[in-house]
Amino acid sequence: STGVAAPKARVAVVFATGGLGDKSFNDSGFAGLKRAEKELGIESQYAEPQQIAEYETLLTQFAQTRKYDLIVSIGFDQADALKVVSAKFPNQKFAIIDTVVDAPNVASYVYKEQERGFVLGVIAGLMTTKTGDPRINPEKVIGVVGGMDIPLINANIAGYMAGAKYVNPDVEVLYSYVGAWADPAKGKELTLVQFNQGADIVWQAAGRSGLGVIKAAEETNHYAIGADSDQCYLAPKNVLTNGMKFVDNTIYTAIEQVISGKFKGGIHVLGLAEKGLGYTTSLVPADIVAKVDALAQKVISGELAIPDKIQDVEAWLKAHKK
Amino acid sequence: MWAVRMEKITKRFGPVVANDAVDFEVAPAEIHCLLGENGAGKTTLMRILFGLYRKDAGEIYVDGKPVSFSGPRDAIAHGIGMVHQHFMLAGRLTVTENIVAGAEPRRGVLLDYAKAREMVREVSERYGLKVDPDAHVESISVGQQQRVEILKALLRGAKVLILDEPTAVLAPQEVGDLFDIMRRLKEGGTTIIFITHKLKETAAISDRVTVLRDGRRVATMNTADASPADLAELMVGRQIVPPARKGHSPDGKVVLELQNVSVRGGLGAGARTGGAGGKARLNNVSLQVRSGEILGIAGVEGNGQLELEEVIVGLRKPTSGRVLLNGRDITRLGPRGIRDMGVACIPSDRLRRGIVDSFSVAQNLILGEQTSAPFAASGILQPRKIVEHAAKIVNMFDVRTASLDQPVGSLSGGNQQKLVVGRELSRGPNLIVAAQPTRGLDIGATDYIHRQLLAMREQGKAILLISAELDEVRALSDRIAVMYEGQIVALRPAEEFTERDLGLLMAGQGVGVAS
Amino acid sequence: MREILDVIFDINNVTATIRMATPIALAAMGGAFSERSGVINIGLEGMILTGAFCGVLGSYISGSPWLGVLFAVVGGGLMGATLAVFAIKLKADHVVSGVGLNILALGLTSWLMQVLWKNRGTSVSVNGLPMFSIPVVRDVPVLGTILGTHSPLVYMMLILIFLGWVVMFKTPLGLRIRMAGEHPEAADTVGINVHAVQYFSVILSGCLAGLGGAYLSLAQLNWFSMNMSAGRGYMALAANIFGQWNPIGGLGASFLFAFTDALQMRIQTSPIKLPTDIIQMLPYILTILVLAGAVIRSRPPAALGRHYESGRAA
Amino acid sequence: MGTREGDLSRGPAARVVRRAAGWLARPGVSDIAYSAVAVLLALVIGAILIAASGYSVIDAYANLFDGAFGSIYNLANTLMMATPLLFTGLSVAVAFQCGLFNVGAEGQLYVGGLASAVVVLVLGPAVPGVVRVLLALVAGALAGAVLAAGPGYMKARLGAHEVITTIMLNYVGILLTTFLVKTYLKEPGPVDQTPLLPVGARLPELIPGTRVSWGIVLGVAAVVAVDYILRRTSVGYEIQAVGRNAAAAEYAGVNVPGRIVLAMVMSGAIAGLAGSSVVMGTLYRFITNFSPGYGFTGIAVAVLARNKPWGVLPAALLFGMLQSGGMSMQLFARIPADLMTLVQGIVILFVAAPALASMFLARSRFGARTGGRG
Ligand SMILES: Nc1ncnc2c1ncn2[C@@H]1O[C@H](COP(=O)(O)OP(=O)(O)OP(=O)(O)O)[C@@H](O)[C@H]1O
Ligand SMILES: Nc1ncnc2c1ncn2[C@@H]1O[C@H](COP(=O)(O)OP(=O)(O)OP(=O)(O)O)[C@@H](O)[C@H]1O
Ligand SMILES: [Mg+2]
Ligand SMILES: [Mg+2]
Repeated sequence: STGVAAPKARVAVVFATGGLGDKSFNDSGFAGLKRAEKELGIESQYAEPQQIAEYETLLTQFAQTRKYDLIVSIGFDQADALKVVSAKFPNQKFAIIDTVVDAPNVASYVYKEQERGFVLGVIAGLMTTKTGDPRINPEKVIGVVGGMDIPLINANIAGYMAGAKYVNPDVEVLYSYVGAWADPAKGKELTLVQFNQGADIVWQAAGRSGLGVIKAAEETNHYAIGADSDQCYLAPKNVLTNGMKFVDNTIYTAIEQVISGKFKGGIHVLGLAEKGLGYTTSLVPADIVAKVDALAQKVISGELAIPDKIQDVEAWLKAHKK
Repeated sequence: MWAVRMEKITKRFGPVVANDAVDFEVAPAEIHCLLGENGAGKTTLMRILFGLYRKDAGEIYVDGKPVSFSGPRDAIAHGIGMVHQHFMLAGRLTVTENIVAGAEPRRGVLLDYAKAREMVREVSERYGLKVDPDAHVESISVGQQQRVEILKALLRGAKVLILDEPTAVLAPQEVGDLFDIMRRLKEGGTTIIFITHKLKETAAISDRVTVLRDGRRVATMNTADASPADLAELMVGRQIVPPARKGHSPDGKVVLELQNVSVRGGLGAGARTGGAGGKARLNNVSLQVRSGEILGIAGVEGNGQLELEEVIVGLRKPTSGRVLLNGRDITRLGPRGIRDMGVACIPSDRLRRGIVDSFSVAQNLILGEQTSAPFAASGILQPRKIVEHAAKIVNMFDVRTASLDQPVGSLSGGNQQKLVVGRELSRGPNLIVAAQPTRGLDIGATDYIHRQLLAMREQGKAILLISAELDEVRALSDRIAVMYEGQIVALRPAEEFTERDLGLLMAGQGVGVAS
Repeated sequence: MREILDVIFDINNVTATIRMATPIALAAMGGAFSERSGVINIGLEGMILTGAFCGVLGSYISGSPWLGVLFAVVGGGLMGATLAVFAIKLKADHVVSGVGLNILALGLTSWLMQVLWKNRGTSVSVNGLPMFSIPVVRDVPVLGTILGTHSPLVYMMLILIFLGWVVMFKTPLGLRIRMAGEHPEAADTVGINVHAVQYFSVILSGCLAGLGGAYLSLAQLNWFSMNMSAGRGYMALAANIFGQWNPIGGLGASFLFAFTDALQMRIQTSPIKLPTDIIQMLPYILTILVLAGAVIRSRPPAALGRHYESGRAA
Repeated sequence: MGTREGDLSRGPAARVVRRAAGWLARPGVSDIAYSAVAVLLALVIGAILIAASGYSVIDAYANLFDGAFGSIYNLANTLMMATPLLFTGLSVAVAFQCGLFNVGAEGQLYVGGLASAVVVLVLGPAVPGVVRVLLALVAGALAGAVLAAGPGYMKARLGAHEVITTIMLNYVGILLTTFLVKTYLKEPGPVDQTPLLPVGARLPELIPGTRVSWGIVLGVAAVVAVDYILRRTSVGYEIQAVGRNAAAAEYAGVNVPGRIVLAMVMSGAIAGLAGSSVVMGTLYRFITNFSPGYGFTGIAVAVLARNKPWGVLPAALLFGMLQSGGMSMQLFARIPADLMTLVQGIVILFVAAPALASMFLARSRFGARTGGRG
């Protein structure tokens, strides 16, 4: 995509150790980069480290060349490395996804994961009562399978629980963790356990392990909810909706801002309002779409502030009893 | 026409010339004895004949036809069978499995175990070689294991049977049985090549004899024409005179005392030694060994000797009874403590327990002393001292090795044994437990070790000699105890036993005569 | 208390156990064959991974999941052959060859995935194996839930384990394999071609692990995902040892591992509230406790890991 | 025939010569030559793969070399990558010397790393940095040792196979540290990790401005120490005796169970230090799931080193080189990381197979000089 003419900008990306092909934020970030190449005429370079210890080296190697207009770190575990490197190269512009590095030359993009969880919880909590649907059973149980028991995933789960119980206090939310991001077979088994316990809608927040969630739903004819990108194609009849995280847009916008000279360091908190997160309507019935859109509006307007810790959900529900 | 003719066979192992243009012929249906010192190249020559080693030069003829073996399979196909010096048996497999492996009877795709068992029973009855076809090889006695080896060869239709030191591990009774078998085989037309270090056996069984020395053939003659003394001289290049023994003083200090020691089977050390079964292995054994005497334990192997050895060196705790050393109770002391009290031990199973074969000669010579002065000072090894010590022992005990850094596993069996004996005797012990100390050794080395043991006796050491070798027990012991089925069935001064007495007692007959 | 018992005795745990044990048990049996013949097999992980990849590749090319299974078996077998060449012919240390093979398999499959499907993480979806229901059994109350409906590979696994046991302990070949691993010289001196037996066993080992991989990628799922073996090869290694180098023992150990894992998964969504990390430790702790309690003295084949060269070449 | 060589061992000169040869075999010159040839062969295969995939081989290998050695910074990078592998390789090698296969270095390095972090953080600034660092290292070693002692004890007393127990304890070590960090030590934020270790209580940079820490010096010191223990102490002798022939060792009065436990403890302690070196010298904090499998790679390092302490050094450096060079290859020659992984696997296989190198050497003139082997 690089013409003979000088590129508009040069961008380097250091991906997270999961690497490309995670069908999650690495891939999404990569898509944003490719789109920027095509639409903005930039030139890009990227690295896929194998271990945390490589981050600092790679960032340094990119920065040392002094030819990149923007260097992007994907993933929260690059914070330490970027903090060091951004201090060493104060004139270099950096961006980081999913965590905050407090430096004037770093733009930090973090997402209010719980907002995405909330809207998905609303959808699932309403959907599980629609027993006319062959994929829905009488029990009011829904589930979520997380990759690992970490704060980022737990913010999603907290929002999901809050959303489901907010619209349907009787609903029970099951959650469990695979303990790995790349074990889809295990993700599937965990989902089957949840289905056996009466769940009929399970959201996956487990990277590639989560693909097993969708497989389980397809095989047993239940609903799955996709994550990060539109995963309906994996099981068109069984993916109810997707919790979207627009890392691609984030990176694209950041690049755009660099080109237009609007780039600014600092913290950018992205949620539904900023269109950093979202959901697809896919198989969601129209009445539920209407309800969830309305509630999303309340989140966007700030009327509803969603809890990001599982242990805070109970209290939040009490405070927000309708 | 010779049954087997080997012509100008040469085999080198690195710098070592194990066989140097050896000529060797065996007539059909003869028993041909192959003699030679440890390391003379007997096993090597036979392994070449069996297709296990590839010769560097020379020709082999079987029934007059030149043959070339690329492996034992070819040799077996030509009717050659071999019973190896170190048994080629898988301990965890059964007798039947070991015998039929490679020539299994089949029923469809399955191994026909019933038929296999039947075959084993049939051959074993035909040749009078009794074994339990279903026993695991590791749980039967060495004598029995040897029968398994012979059966293996016979089942494959061996016309030429090589027996590499078959008697080294057999009790006198069993040797007699083996000779009967050999004679029967010979009558049936089987040619037998028989390797031994015992000239008595050569005389008793063989028709002709070939002597190897330093990898060369030095003589082939009719056994009838060769006196044992001549043969000995041909083998070692000097005359062997049995050592003289000074008189016995029966009232030395009691060094070792066993009081009513019993060991019942089960796990524990038994699991490690491979023996199984729940019967009493030692039954109420009491004995004393005094300083300046050699107490010989005679008995067919497997009658409790191993357990006795293990109890004394602390590897096994008796189920009842006490062991005293210089009056101190050592029953529960463990091997370390017992060694530290001045007990030296030549284990019956030198390969498994006496040496670490990937360690060097020098390293092996401090095994058991690795924490003691002068080889270690506050936990740090002293290479100078260790090497000096190794050089001394290698010299004194005539251990033949290319260097002190050589892994012991590459030494010949005889040299390994000399190394162990040298190590143990040089520790300055006050009790020596010598279990089968000359097994597999040539007459020169045997003579040497006998002299060493006697010298220790002169120095006032107490010596417990456990041996299946009647001649050895009789030649060295002041007193003899006979073990049978875990019990001491007789314990008397050596001169009160006749050879016949001993033989009967060892076979479990004449228990009534026990004192 | 009642709730805890409900969790433990949930019949679905047993069904899940059978599913999750399948790839481990197959690979463990592979390990049993390889190691009984004297060749240590640390490469099971890579063989599973390769099998999983080839399975998807076969189904992708042909459209038939059964051809995919065949591909998986052949692919695993090729990995086995590689290990055999290095460990037997080239006398490489068995352990390090296995480790090398695992790394090789990871690199190779991820690399080929990019070449073929332009994606490192997951392949395209292919036709997977349909489920199979045993007509009468599926209607029996408890048994039906446990055994009634599974992937055909699950039933195949159960049959193969039994056949493997027969081969190992009831056939001439099995005897030769065991003899080669116990005492290669002895095998050699009765005319058994030790190396041929070892080649056979190690390649078979790869085929079985490859089949285990096919179970992951064509039965449990219908696509390949980078590094999807996710440590199952190591679990198989442990299961094989736990099972005393016996296919049926290996199956038992795989059941133990899989059951504790199923239990762990079930507990996560049960009223028993414990930190996730503690719950996830459960299978491993339980395994250690069982091992300690069972007092199984593992006794490997006597010549395991040794290079055997008959004296001919010496 | 074996000759009598007793007289060879007399005289001080002969003794010196013999001792120089080492009465315990060290990796000989030939070992190194064969390994070097094997690496070259593997790189040739890698080149074929790279070329077949449509990349420039020269570009690739120039970047590999440059990334590994091209500048002080890159060289330091190689050393940084090698540091944890030096420890884990040594750890596995020590256990092997006692006949034990420690597959558990991975779990041990996690507990070691966490223990070091805890000590530094708990002691606080009142305690001088040097003391904190030293105590943290001790704690790291101790923690690793404790986790390894279990399998050692179970092996020695119950006969439980260490491969099973160490594999299981890997998961336990990783999950346990995660649990502890989350519950007691978490720095607020999106990552489950401890707070940063204060600058004064880290392993300092060995070459200022680069990323290699004193950890590598520590690693070399560990190699020296282990080599000394194995070759020159009674305990080391006993450990090896147990590894080579436990029955003979037992007969000779060696406390076999004790030595098995001790070997595992040593192995675990060294693996624990692998964790400490990364936590205190590279990441400057404990991060959950930080290891990309240093413990497993350690197995390959150990066996490439033929389980000899000194062999671990070049083997770990080889891996460090492949990793840091591989990074540059990926970055500047655009070779995908997976191809590098592939080449790494081939290198391991080839180096493990001396026969391959000797077959190759036998056909070249070089072989005539070094002679055949194996
Ligand atoms: N890369 C990006 N991807 C998605 N949203 C972005 C991105 N960059 C900025 N935004 C969001 O778009 C909106 C406009 O951003 P911009 O930085 O231009 O405005 P701002 O008001 O100056 O930013 P801020 O809200 O951080 O002060 C903000 O809500 C910001 O959070
Ligand atoms: N595989 C081998 N590798 C190296 N050297 C060997 C090998 N086999 C035998 N030798 C050497 O060849 C020589 C002859 O050994 P051989 O085993 O044939 O002797 P032997 O006459 O059978 O002795 P013994 O009576 O002790 O059994 C010895 O020096 C021995 O060390
Ligand atoms: Mg419902
Ligand atoms: Mg011999």
